[in-house]
Amino acid sequence: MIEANLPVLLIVIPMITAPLCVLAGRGRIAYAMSLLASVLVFAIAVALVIKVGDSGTIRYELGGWEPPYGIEYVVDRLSSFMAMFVSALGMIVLFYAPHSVNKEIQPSKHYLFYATYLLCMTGLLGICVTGDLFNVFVFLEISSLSSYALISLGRTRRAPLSALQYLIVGSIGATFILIGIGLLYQMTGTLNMADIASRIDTIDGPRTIMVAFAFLTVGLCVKMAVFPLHTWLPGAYTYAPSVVTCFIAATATKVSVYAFIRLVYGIMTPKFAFELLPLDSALMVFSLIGIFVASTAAVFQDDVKRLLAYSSVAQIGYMLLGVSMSNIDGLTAGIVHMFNHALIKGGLFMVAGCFILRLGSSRLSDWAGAGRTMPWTGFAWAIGGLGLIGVPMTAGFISKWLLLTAAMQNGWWPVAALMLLSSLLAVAYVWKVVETLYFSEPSDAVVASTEAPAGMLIPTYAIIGCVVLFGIWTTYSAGLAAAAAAELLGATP
Amino acid sequence: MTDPVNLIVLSLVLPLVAFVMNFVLGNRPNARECSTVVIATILFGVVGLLASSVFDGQRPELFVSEMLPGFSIAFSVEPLGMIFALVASGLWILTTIYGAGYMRGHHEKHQTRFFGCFALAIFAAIAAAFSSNLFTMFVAYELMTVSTYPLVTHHGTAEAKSGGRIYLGILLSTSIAFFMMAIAWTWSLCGTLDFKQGGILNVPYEAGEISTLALGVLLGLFAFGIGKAALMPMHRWLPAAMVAPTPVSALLHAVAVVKVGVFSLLKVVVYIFGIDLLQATGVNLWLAYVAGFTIVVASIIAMTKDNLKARLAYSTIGQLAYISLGAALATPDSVIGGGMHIVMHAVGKITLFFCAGAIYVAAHKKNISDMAGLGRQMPWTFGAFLVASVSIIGLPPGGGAWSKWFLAVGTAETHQYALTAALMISSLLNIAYLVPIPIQAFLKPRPDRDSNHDSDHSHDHGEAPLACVIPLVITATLSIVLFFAAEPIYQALLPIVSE
Amino acid sequence: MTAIDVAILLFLAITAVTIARIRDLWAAVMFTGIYSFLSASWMLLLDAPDVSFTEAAVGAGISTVLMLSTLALTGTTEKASGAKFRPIPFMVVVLTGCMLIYGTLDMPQIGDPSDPIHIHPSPSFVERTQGDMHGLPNVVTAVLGSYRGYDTLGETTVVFTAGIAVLLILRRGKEEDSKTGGRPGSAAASGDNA
Amino acid sequence: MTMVQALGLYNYWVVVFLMMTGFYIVIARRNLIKSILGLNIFQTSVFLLYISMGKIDGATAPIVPPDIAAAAAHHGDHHSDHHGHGEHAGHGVVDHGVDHGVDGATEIAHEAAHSATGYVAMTGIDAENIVYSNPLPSVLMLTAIVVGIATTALALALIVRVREDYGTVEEDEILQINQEEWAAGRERAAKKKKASPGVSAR
Repeated sequence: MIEANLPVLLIVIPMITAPLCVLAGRGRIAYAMSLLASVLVFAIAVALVIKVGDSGTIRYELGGWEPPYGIEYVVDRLSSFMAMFVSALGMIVLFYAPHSVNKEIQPSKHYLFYATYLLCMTGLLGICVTGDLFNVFVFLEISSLSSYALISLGRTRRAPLSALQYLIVGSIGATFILIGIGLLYQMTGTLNMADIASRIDTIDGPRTIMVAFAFLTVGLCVKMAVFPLHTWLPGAYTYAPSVVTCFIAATATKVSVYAFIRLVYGIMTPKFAFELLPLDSALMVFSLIGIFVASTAAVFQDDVKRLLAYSSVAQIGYMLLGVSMSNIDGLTAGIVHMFNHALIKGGLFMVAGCFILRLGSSRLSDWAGAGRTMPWTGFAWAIGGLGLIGVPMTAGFISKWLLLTAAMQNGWWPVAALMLLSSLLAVAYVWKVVETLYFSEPSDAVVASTEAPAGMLIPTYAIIGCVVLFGIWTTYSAGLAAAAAAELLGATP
Repeated sequence: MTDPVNLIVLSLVLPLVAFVMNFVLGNRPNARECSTVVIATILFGVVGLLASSVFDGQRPELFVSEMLPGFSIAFSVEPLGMIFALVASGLWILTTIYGAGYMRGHHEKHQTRFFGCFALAIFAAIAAAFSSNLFTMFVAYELMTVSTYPLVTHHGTAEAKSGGRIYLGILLSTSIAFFMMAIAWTWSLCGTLDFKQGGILNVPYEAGEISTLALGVLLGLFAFGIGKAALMPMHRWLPAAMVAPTPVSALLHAVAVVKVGVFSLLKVVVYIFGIDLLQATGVNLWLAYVAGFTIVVASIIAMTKDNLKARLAYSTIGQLAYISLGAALATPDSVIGGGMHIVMHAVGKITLFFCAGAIYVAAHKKNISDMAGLGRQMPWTFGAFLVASVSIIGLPPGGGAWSKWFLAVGTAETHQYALTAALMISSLLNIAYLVPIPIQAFLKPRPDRDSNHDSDHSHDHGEAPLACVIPLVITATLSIVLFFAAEPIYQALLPIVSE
Repeated sequence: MTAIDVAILLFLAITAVTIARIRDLWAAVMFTGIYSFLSASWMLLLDAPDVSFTEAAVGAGISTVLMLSTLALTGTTEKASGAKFRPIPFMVVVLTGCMLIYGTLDMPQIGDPSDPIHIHPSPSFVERTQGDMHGLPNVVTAVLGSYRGYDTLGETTVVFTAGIAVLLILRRGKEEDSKTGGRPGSAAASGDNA
Repeated sequence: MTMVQALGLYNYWVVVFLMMTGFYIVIARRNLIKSILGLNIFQTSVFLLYISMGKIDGATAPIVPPDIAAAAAHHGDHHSDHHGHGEHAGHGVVDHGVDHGVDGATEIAHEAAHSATGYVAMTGIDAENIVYSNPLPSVLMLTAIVVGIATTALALALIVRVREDYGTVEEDEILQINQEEWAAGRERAAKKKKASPGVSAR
C-alpha cells in the first residue's frame, strides 16, 4: 500500500506538513514537524532510487486517471536521483538551520518560515517526479513563490528588494515557460511528457515546435540563472538568510537544469533540439562566456555570499556544457556536476553561514584571520574550496574530469581548453578567502569569536565529508548519473 | 606478508598511519616524532623488500578501484618508481630526525600539523611512484601540491602568504591547464592511460590520428604541465617556496615535490610516448633545448644569489633540468642518466639543505657573505657541504659524476653537441657557486664585528643540535657511497629502456 | 471573425498601449481592470465561460483591489523618466514578438475542429466525462476536479504559499517595528484576501 | 501564405501583440508597480492565447445540457467499458452516425437525444449535433489565473515592504540609494582602517 504510493507521498508529505506547521503556530513544534517530514521524504526518495534501480521506471497515475487524461508521475533513474539529493540537502540544511534561523529571523515568524521552507521543497520535488508538463509549471510556481518569500526574510532592506527583482524576472521566465507549454500543447494535443514525445514527430509544424522549445529554454534559463539571464541570482543569494541561501543555492537551479534535461531528452529529441535549432552552440557560447564573466566577477567580490553566488552562475555553465554535448558522456558529466556542485556549494554556503553567525557579517574583510579562531569552520571552507576548484580526491574533480574527457571525445578542443582555463579563476576566488582566513591580522571581533556551535558544524561536515567521499567513491554519484544518462538517451535514440 | 602486493598496500598505508598517529599523539611531541621515525623506518624496510622483488624482474600490481568508468586507481611497481620510492622513504627517516631537531631548536609552532602534512606528502610521493596509470599519477601529483601548501606557508606571515600564493598558483595552474589537458588528450587518442613498456602513443601515431606537430604540442603540454619539474618559465614557484622552514625545503624541494615532477616527466616519456617514438619523430629535441637553456640560466642566476637557500633553489632548478634533459633526449643512456640523477641529486641536495638549516639554527645566518669563517665552529656541517657540493657538481668521488656521465653520453649519441657544451658550462658554474661557500667558511677569518653587539655570543655557538648534524653527515657519506654503488642502480634501471 | 471580435481585440490593443504610456498609476490600474474585463468578454466569446468569470472576478476584481490598496500606501504617479521610450527593451520585445509570429506560422487555424488538441486524446474529455462523472454538466469543473485534480491541489498550494508569504513579508516583529516604524495593518489585511 | 490562412491566425497575432506590450511594460518600466501591472497584462494575454486554442468554429461552451448529461450518466453506468476504443476525427464533436454501435460516445448522444426530446423541443438545439469547444485550455487557465493572482499579491506585499524601507518605488532611486549606501560603507571602512588597524569593521 505505502510502497505503491511512494511517488505521491514524496510530494504530499511536505505539502501537508506545511499547513500543519502553520496550525501549530510555534517555532519549535513547526521545526520538529518539518524536520520529521524532511527525514521521511529523504527516506522515501532513497526507497525510490532503490526501487527504480531494481525494477525500472515507476509510473504513477494520480487519482487513477490514466494519461493523457490524468496527471502522471514518472520516476525514472534521473528523477529519483534528483529527488534523492534535493531531499537529502533539504534535510541536512534543516538540521543545520536552528542556530542560524534563531539569529537571523524574528521568533514570531519561525513557524511560517519552516512552513515555507517545506513548500519550497514540495515544489522542487514535484518538478522532479511529475510527468506532466503543465504540472511542472504549477510546481515551479510553488517553489518560486516560496523562495521569493524566503529570500525576502534577510536582515537588510536589500532582501525584499532582491526578492522583488527575482520575482519580476522569475515571473517573466515562468510566463515564457507557460507560452512554450501552450504552443507544445497546441501542436500535440496533450500535456503528458511521454505522450508529447511520441506525437511530436508526427506533426508537421516544426516552426511552432521550435519556437515552443526556444521559449521553454529561455524560461528555464532564467530559472537556471544562465548568463546573461542571471541578474537576479547574486542579489537573491547574497541578501537571503543564510539557511535559505544554503538550500536554494544547492537545489533550485539544479532542479531547473533537470527540467531542461527532461525537455531536451525526454520531450524533444536531442536530434530535433540540437540539429534543427543550433541551440547547443548557442548554449555553449553563453555557457562559456558566463563561466568567464561570472568567475571573473567572483574574484572581485568582497562579500563572500556574493562571491559564491557568482561562482554558482559560472558553475551552471559547466552543467549546461555537459548537457549540450548530447551524448552519454557529456550528459553524465552534466548530471554528476549537478550533484557534486549541489554538495560543494551547499557546503560552502553552510560554512559561510557559520562565519556569519559568529562574526555577524558576510564581508570578507570582516572575516580576516577567522581561520585561527574558528579552525574547524575554516578547514571546512578549505576542503569545500578545493572541491570547487576541482582538486583530485574531491567531488569537484570527478565532474570536471568527466566534462573534460567528454569534451575531448566530442572533439571540442577549444571548449576543453577554455574550461580548464576558467577553473583557474576558481583557484583565484577560493584562495582569496583562504588567505584572508589564515594570513590576515584578526580584528577584535574575530579574536573574540568562538568556534561555530556543533549543531551547525556537524551538518556542515556531513556535507563537506560527502564532497570528499564522492571524490573518491563514485558508485552512487557518477554511477547513478551514468545509468540515468544512458536511460535518457536509450529511451529516445 | 612478503607477497609484493601486500608490500605495496603496506607502503601506501604506512604514511597514512603516520599521518593519523601525528594527530593522535599531537600533545606528546616525543611520542609523536618517535612514532613517525619508527613508521618511516618500517616503510623503508617494506620498500626495500619490495625493491628486492622488483629488481628481480617482478612487476607486482595492485588494483584499488575504478574511480570512474575507464579511470582507475591502480598501482604497479616498475624500477623507476621503485628507485624513487626508495629515495623518498629513506630520506624521510633522516628528515624526520632532522626536522625534530630543527623545529625544536627553532621553537616553531603548529608542529603537529607540520609533521602531519609531511606524512601526507610522503604518501603522495609513494602513490605517484607506484602509479600504474596517468590518472592515478595525476591524483597523487595534485594531492602532493595541496598537502605541501600548509608546509610552505607554515609561518603564516605575509611573506609566507605571497610565497604560498606563487607556489599554489603556478603548480595548480600548470597542472590544471596543461597536465590535465594532456592527460585527457592522451585518453581521447589511446582510450587508455596505462603506463606501458614502449609507450602507448605509437598506436594512434601510426594510425595517423595525431600529426607529428601535434605530438610535439602534446609533449609540451606534459613538460610544462608538470610544473613541479620546474622547467623555465614554470620555475618561479621553487624559489618562492623557500619561505618554508628548512626541513620542508630539504625534503620537499630536494626530494619529494620536485622529484615527483621530473619522475612524472620521465615516466611519461618512457611509458606514454616511448623513447622509440620520440627518436623516430624527433619532436623531443626542442624540449631538450629548453632543458639546456634552463640548466645554464638557472646556474647563472644561482651565482647572483647571496641568500643560501635561494642559491640552492636555483641550483635545484638547474639540476632538475638535467633530469628533464635526460627525458627529453630520449635515448636509453640519457633516460638512465636521468633516473640515476634523481637519486644522486636527492642525496646531494638534501645534504646541502640540511647544512643550510643547521647553519641557520646554530648561527642564525642566511646569507653566504656572512658565513666566512664559520667553518671552524661547524666543521662537520661545512665538511658535509663540501662533500655534497662535489657530488652535485659531478666530480668523482661524488655520485653525481655517474649520472652526468650518462647524460653527456646521451647528448653525444644524439649529436647535440651544444647540449654537451651546456652540461660542461653548467658544471663549471656549479663549481663557481658552490665550492666557495665551504672554502671561505674554512679559510677566511671571521670578519670583525665590533659594530654588532651580538657578536659576543655569536662567536660562542658550536655545531647545530645533534639531531641536525647526524642526518647531514649520513647523507653526505651516502653521496660518496653512491659513487661506488652506481652499478646496481644502473642495472636496476636498465629494464625500463630495453624491450 | 465577427465585428464584435474585432472591436474587442482593438480595444484590448488600445488599452494595453495606453497602460504602457500612461504615467498616472491610478489610471493605469483602472485600465488594467478594463483590460481584464475585455479579456473576460472575449473569453466568453471563445466559449470559455468559466475562465471568463474567473478572470472578471480575479483579474478585474481582486487584483484591482490589491493594486489600489498598494497604491494607497506607495503613491500614485510614476516618475517622468519612467515612461520614456527605451530602445533596448523594445528591441528585445520586438525580437521575441517576431519569434512568436514566426512560431504561429505552422499553427493550426483557429476554430478548425481537426486541430491536434481537438482530436487528441480520443475520446475527448467531453465524451469521457459523460460516463465518468455521472451527469456533471460542466466539463471544465469535471476536468478541474478529477482528471487534473492534482493541478488544482497544486494551485491551492500556490495560494496557500502566497498567503503565508504575504504574512511573512508584512508581519513585523517587535524589534523590527521599533526600528523602522512600519505599518503592517492595512497592507497585510489586503494581502490576506488573496 | 494565403489570405485565408492569415485570417485563420489573426487572433494569435493580436495576442502576440498584447503579450509583447505587457512584456515591454515589465522590462522597460522602472516603477515597480508599473512592472507588476505589465506582468498582469503579459499573463492575461497568455491566458487569451490558450483560450483561443480551445475554440472550435460553431461550437458551444463545454457545458453539456443537464438533460443530456443526466442521460449520459445513466448510460455511462452501464457502458463505461465502451470508453477508450473510439477512434474518430472531430473530438468534442458529438458526431451522430459515424460508427454506429461501436463508438460509446455516439451511443450516448443517441440515447441522450431520445431521453431529452423535451429539452430539444424546448430550446431548439439539436442535441445530437452539439459541438463543444475544448475544455482543457479553460482548465489550465483557471489554474494559471489563480497562480497569477498569487504572484501579484506576493509582489505587491514586497513592494509595500520596499516602499517602507526605501521610501520610493522607483527602481532608479532605489539603486541610487543602494549605491550611496555602498559608497558610504566603503568610506567608513577605509577610515576605520586608517584610524585603528586591527579593529573590527562592525
